[in-house]
Amino acid sequence: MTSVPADAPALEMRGITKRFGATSALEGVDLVLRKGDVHALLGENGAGKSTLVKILSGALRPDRGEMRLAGRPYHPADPLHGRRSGVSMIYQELNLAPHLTVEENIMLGTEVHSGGFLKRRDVRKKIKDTLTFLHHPEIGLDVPVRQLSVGSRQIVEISRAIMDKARILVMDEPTSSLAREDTERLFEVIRKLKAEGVSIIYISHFLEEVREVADAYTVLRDGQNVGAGRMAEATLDAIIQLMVGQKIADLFPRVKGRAFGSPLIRDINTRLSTAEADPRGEPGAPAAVDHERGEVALSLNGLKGVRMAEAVSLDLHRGEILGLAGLVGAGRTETLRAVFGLDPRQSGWVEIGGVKALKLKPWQMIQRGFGLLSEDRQGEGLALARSLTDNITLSRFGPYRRWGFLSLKKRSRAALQWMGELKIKAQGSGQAVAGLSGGNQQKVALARLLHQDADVLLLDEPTRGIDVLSKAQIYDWMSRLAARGKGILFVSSYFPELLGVCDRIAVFFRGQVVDVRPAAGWSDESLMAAATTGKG
Amino acid sequence: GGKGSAPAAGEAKSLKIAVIPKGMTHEFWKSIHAGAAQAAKELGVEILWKGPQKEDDRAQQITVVEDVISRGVDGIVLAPLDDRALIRPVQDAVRDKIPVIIIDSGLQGRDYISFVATDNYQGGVLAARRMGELLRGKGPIFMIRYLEGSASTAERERGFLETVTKDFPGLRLLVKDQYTGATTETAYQLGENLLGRFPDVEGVFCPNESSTFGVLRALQESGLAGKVKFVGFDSSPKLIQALRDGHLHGLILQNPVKMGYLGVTRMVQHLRGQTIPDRVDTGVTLVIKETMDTPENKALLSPDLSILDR
Amino acid sequence: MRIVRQQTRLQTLINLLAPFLGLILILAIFSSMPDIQSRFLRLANLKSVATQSVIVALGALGMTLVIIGGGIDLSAASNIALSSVVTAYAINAGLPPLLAVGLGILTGGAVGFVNGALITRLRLVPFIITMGMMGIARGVAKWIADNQKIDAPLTWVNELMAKSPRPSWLMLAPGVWLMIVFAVAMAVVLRYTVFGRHVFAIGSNEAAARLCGVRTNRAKIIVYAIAGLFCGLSGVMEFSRLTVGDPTVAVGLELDIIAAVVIGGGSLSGGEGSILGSMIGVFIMAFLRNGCTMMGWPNYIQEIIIGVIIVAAVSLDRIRHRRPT
Amino acid sequence: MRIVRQQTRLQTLINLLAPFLGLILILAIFSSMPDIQSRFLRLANLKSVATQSVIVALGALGMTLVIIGGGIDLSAASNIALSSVVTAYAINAGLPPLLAVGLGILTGGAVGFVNGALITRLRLVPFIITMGMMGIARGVAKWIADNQKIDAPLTWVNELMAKSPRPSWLMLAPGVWLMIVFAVAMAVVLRYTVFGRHVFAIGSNEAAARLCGVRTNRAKIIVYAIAGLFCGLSGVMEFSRLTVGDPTVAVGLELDIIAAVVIGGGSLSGGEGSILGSMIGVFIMAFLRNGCTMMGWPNYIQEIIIGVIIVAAVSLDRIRHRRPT
Ligand SMILES: Nc1ncnc2c1ncn2[C@@H]1O[C@H](COP(=O)(O)OP(=O)(O)OP(=O)(O)O)[C@@H](O)[C@H]1O
Ligand SMILES: Nc1ncnc2c1ncn2[C@@H]1O[C@H](COP(=O)(O)OP(=O)(O)OP(=O)(O)O)[C@@H](O)[C@H]1O
Ligand SMILES: [Mg+2]
Ligand SMILES: [Mg+2]
Repeated sequence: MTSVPADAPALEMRGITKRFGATSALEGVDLVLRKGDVHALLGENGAGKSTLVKILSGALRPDRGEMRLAGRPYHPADPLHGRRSGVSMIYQELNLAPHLTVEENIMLGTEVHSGGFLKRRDVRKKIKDTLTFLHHPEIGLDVPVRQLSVGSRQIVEISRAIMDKARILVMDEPTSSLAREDTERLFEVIRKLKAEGVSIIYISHFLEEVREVADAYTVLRDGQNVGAGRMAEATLDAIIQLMVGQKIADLFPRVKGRAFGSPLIRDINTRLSTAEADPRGEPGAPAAVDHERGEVALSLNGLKGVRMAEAVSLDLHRGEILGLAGLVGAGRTETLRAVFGLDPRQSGWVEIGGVKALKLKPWQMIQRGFGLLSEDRQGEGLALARSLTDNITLSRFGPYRRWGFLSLKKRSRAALQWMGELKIKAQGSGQAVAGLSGGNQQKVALARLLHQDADVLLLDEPTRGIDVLSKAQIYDWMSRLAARGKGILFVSSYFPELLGVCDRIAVFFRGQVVDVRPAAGWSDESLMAAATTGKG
Repeated sequence: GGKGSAPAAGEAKSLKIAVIPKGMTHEFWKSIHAGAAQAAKELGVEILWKGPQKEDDRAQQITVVEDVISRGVDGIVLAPLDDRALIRPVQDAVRDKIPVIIIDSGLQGRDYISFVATDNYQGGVLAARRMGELLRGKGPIFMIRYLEGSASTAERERGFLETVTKDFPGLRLLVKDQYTGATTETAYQLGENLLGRFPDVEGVFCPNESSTFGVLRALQESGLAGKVKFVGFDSSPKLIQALRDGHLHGLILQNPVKMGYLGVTRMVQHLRGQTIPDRVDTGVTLVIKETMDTPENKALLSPDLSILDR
Repeated sequence: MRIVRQQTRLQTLINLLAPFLGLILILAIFSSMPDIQSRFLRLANLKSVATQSVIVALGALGMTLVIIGGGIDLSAASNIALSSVVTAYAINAGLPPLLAVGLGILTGGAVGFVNGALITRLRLVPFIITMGMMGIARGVAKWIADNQKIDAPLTWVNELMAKSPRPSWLMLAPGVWLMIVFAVAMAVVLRYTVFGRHVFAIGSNEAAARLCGVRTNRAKIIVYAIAGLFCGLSGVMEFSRLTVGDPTVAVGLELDIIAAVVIGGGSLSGGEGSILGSMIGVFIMAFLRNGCTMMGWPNYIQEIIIGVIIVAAVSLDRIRHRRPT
Repeated sequence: MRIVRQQTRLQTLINLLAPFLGLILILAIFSSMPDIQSRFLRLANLKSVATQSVIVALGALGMTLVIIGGGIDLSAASNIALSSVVTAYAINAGLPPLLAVGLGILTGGAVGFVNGALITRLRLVPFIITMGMMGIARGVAKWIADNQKIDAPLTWVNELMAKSPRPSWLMLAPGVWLMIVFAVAMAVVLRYTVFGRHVFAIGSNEAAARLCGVRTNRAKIIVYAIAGLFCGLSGVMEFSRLTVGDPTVAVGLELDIIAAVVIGGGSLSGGEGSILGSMIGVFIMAFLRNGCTMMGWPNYIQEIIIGVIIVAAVSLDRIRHRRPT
């Protein structure tokens, strides 16, 4: 046995290479994680971050490369091996068994037992403590996970990971569905674990979060290392440049007659922006647009769907982006679903262009020019086994149909166009969506909605898992659509983006709209206050 | 209802007799049903006609016997799917004082009071003789089998095979181990595939109605009907037509109506305290084109089932 | 909140009773038929239905496990036939009955193990593997039996399914007792052991289970092997009942077994199901058949009724589980 | 992320040929057997295999659609039997043959429609509904036929499946031509129509399809109705072939049909499958049966071989599709 140096890093990955068929996801990637560090793993969508950490956890096997845990060679055969070696992971795609309860999911794979028989009593108390610690005591231990919202599920995953007593904890976009408050709770946990000597790999597209919590970083681009270092010595600006290979102008679109909402946003934007913003050329720096508020496109009148806690009234105008802010479980998703006819309505009604619309099904809503982007892209956003073309064109076939038959060529050409537009990384328009990275899948879902060319867009966390540059681009798209007179309902748990792109913002608290104001009337702090206390 | 489990009960109330066939969807069982119904009508008793839910399933037939015992009847007339498997349910019946008469196929042991059946082996012998006569004792032939584990057809097959090897060594058996399976369609396919391989076959024997009919269709379709000497078993309108057309050169017929009739009659006689013979042979008959229009054979070929319509 | 609580309690009560609803309904219907009234619920009839159910029930115990784990086993019925033939063959060959029984059960287990191994190694859907195995096992059974049934001498094995068991204090056939014991054992395994929970997790989301460190492949192989062992035992019972080894027995029985599990609340997409439910499913089907036969209804009526009942029972279960609309 | 173009091209070639691989293999094996060499690939034998395949093939056309849409239809075989009985009954009752054929096909369609309606209305898994319907349709067929074969007078309907068709320039039985025409039509529907794309989407992720404006319920009802119509047509062909309406025909055939679709690359979890593949699957099974019979191998060997082939064919397909890990 070789002697292990005492100061060996917690984890060393060297020359990791991984191919998926014709796609080369990782090409000789290195990563060194010091003991007790929070190490940020950064990169664009499809850069290979998830693939790298899946190799670390044992979910995937590398084609080539070396790994050492605390100086000892480490070649996990399967996730169980990884977990036993002290590597615990929160996967990007939610990783829960829907029929099992919260308790069963949290203990899955690490059940306490004697002679194969379960011992549950002590465990339940610990889980309850953890959930309380994360400020989510309302999540019941005996509720089947399929009854939880996406946000709550993420909390369950986090609980599972932190109860694992791992030496290395990997978090692949743990906060993509969380609101600010929950994120902060998570950071508290991270700091505590760090103090206990746990090393953490943290993947996120929220760069200011990363700055706040990380000690070191590694940046990947196209499956290769492009930079690494200590966070304290780096600027966000430089990191972004490493990630995307170019500079970024404005994160948020410029709308005429509107100053950026809050000091925080202004701060981020100035930090993100470079001195010389080219007004054209670069995708991040479009010309300023003008949002002209038109007549009411959609109005909810005491609408209450079966899953909603309270009735909701709201108006959305043409040419505006109306943000819906709130905490996890505030009821925004349910509101969108009820509007779109995915959930049956219990009371109240919806007016579309001033006309009362009762009991509309999703296909009828689409006929009336509505489109919905689901927060649950794998569950109901995408047909994962089908090609990009199929997914992108699924809600509008009109242009490719003649005498009842489709022109496959035209259709895939349109898909390719959208792939270019949103910079979707894929082998081609015929590739199955399942093989794309998380962020690229989200972009496909978005491309589907944009291709549909709806008049009223209902967007539920549209930028979930999308990298900084693409986010800027998506904000820009939204802004331009609004400028063309479309109405957009924009649900997000990430307040800066609400403040950055919305014309008005409504705050949800326990299923109710507590306040609606123009974006300029809100600040990060006041949004948070309204969302957590229900008082505007 | 359900009071009459005592045997040899008085004449006052109507007797209830269960008749349990092997299956319910062949013409053959229909004829047995008709015979049983005829006897029931004449003797003023009631019959309960019930076969296994899946055709030819031993386990299911045991279940039916047990259920009928539970229900309570005065006697059971049973065509056992297996000479061993049905012993115990029959014993159960006897223990419950329900007498049993066996029809169609044999049962080991002596728990039943009488056995009313065709001599299946003899049927195979008749078929082999007819084949030998038709081909003048030499030529390539098929012996097609019906279903794995079906005892009565296996007897016929054995009778045929043994007679051929003993009396007609000139008949060359090209095929003797192929089973048609339970349905006409599978028999049809088997026939086609065999004829594809051995188009110069001169004689074919099939041991029951569904196999005869399936293979007949295959012969007709490949234009060999009439040229190939074909001996089958049992009757149905299409087979009668084929006999008339010269596509079939002999049918071995049993007398299912008689079997059903005698089964019920003997049971009633037993219940009424008469002694009955313990073996009744209902006979097998070879019918050929020339003899098919005699009244007796006509009755065998197309039994009168009209009693079932009422 | 208070209303919610009450609703939940009512729901709990309904949920507790509902599985039995279908069974109770069927018992009620038949025992009110004037023709068979007095005999339907008699001890003798109940005993005979219990004995008749053993074979399907044992198969259903394994199938419940398989279905909860997100799989399906179409080879169950063929496996039963094969095991019964092997048992008969072994007894016929002069092996001590106990050894023959063991051999029969192990044959079933081996078939199940091969199913599991192929499913996990080749990563194929269980439907296909077990459909292939269905043909293979049936073919092998016919081969061993040389296309005939095997007549084996009577031994104590044939007493296992005797409606009137030898030591009369047993009351029920030993096979029925075995069924009860194994049903309880399996219910305990599913509810109180790590393995049981893993089976639920695999059926609910196999990828998640794997990523959480569940040895999914091992668990699945065990699941199919256990199912196979139950088929083996069921085959022994079939032999005991028939007193012969019949390679053509139980054709299509896999659908009865699956139906029982599904009527009992098992979900073919995995993650749901219970032993109690499956047993109720078995008895619903058994009493239906029994009642129809006692009534002397034609088989086609029986076929239609059973078809309707399958649909109805599952719809009922569905409505019961649906969230209030 | 870099893409290696050449590999993709090779992959394409393999993908193009691979579906035929199994079929070619089987043809090669049997035509190299000295015993039947000279006869196996003869036109007469090919014609008879083609005719034998029609019934399964028509069923498989509908089943492909159902399976791509994420469903399954266990009632297919019973439906075929029912339709053939109805056709025979109608002809016997003196209806003009064309009307009788129409009635037969519509019966099949009606059964399919009911399947679809129940599946969408009751929101039950197709496995259960169609399993229930399997019993119901079979029972009704036996009822109509009064447990017997229905003898119908010979008409032109019986020419549909004649191996040597009347106008001899037809070469193949009209039924074979129908099969070819419908196969092409269904392939076009699946690939070039909105409906076809919707079916793929529903099979892949029903929730996503619904959200994208696909009228999933309507599409599913249509899918099952079409599958039913194909079963109806298949039933007419069965009647044409047998010249009688036999309610016990085609028992268990649904598994053959499903096997053909799956051998041809259909995925039981939905979203995958092709008409070409399913047709190849049908012919693989038909040539296997044909070859085994011609070789004179015992049936149990045939059963075992077919079981093995099902597993092997699907494994092959699986390996072909597997991304290297
Ligand atoms: N399928 C479901 N069944 C039962 N309850 C649900 C279901 N989905 C969500 N809920 C509950 O409904 C409430 C509202 O959840 P919703 O998803 O609308 O919140 P949200 O504001 O969109 O927040 P987020 O999506 O960030 O969690 C939550 O308390 C959640 O637990
Ligand atoms: N199962 C798979 N099959 C084929 N290709 C895959 C598969 N998983 C990942 N890839 C490819 O590997 C590359 C890296 O993907 P990965 O998921 O690691 O990206 P990522 O950095 O996590 O991106 P994101 O920020 O969008 O989550 C992508 O190009 C993706 O298409
Ligand atoms: Mg990722
Ligand atoms: Mg939400």
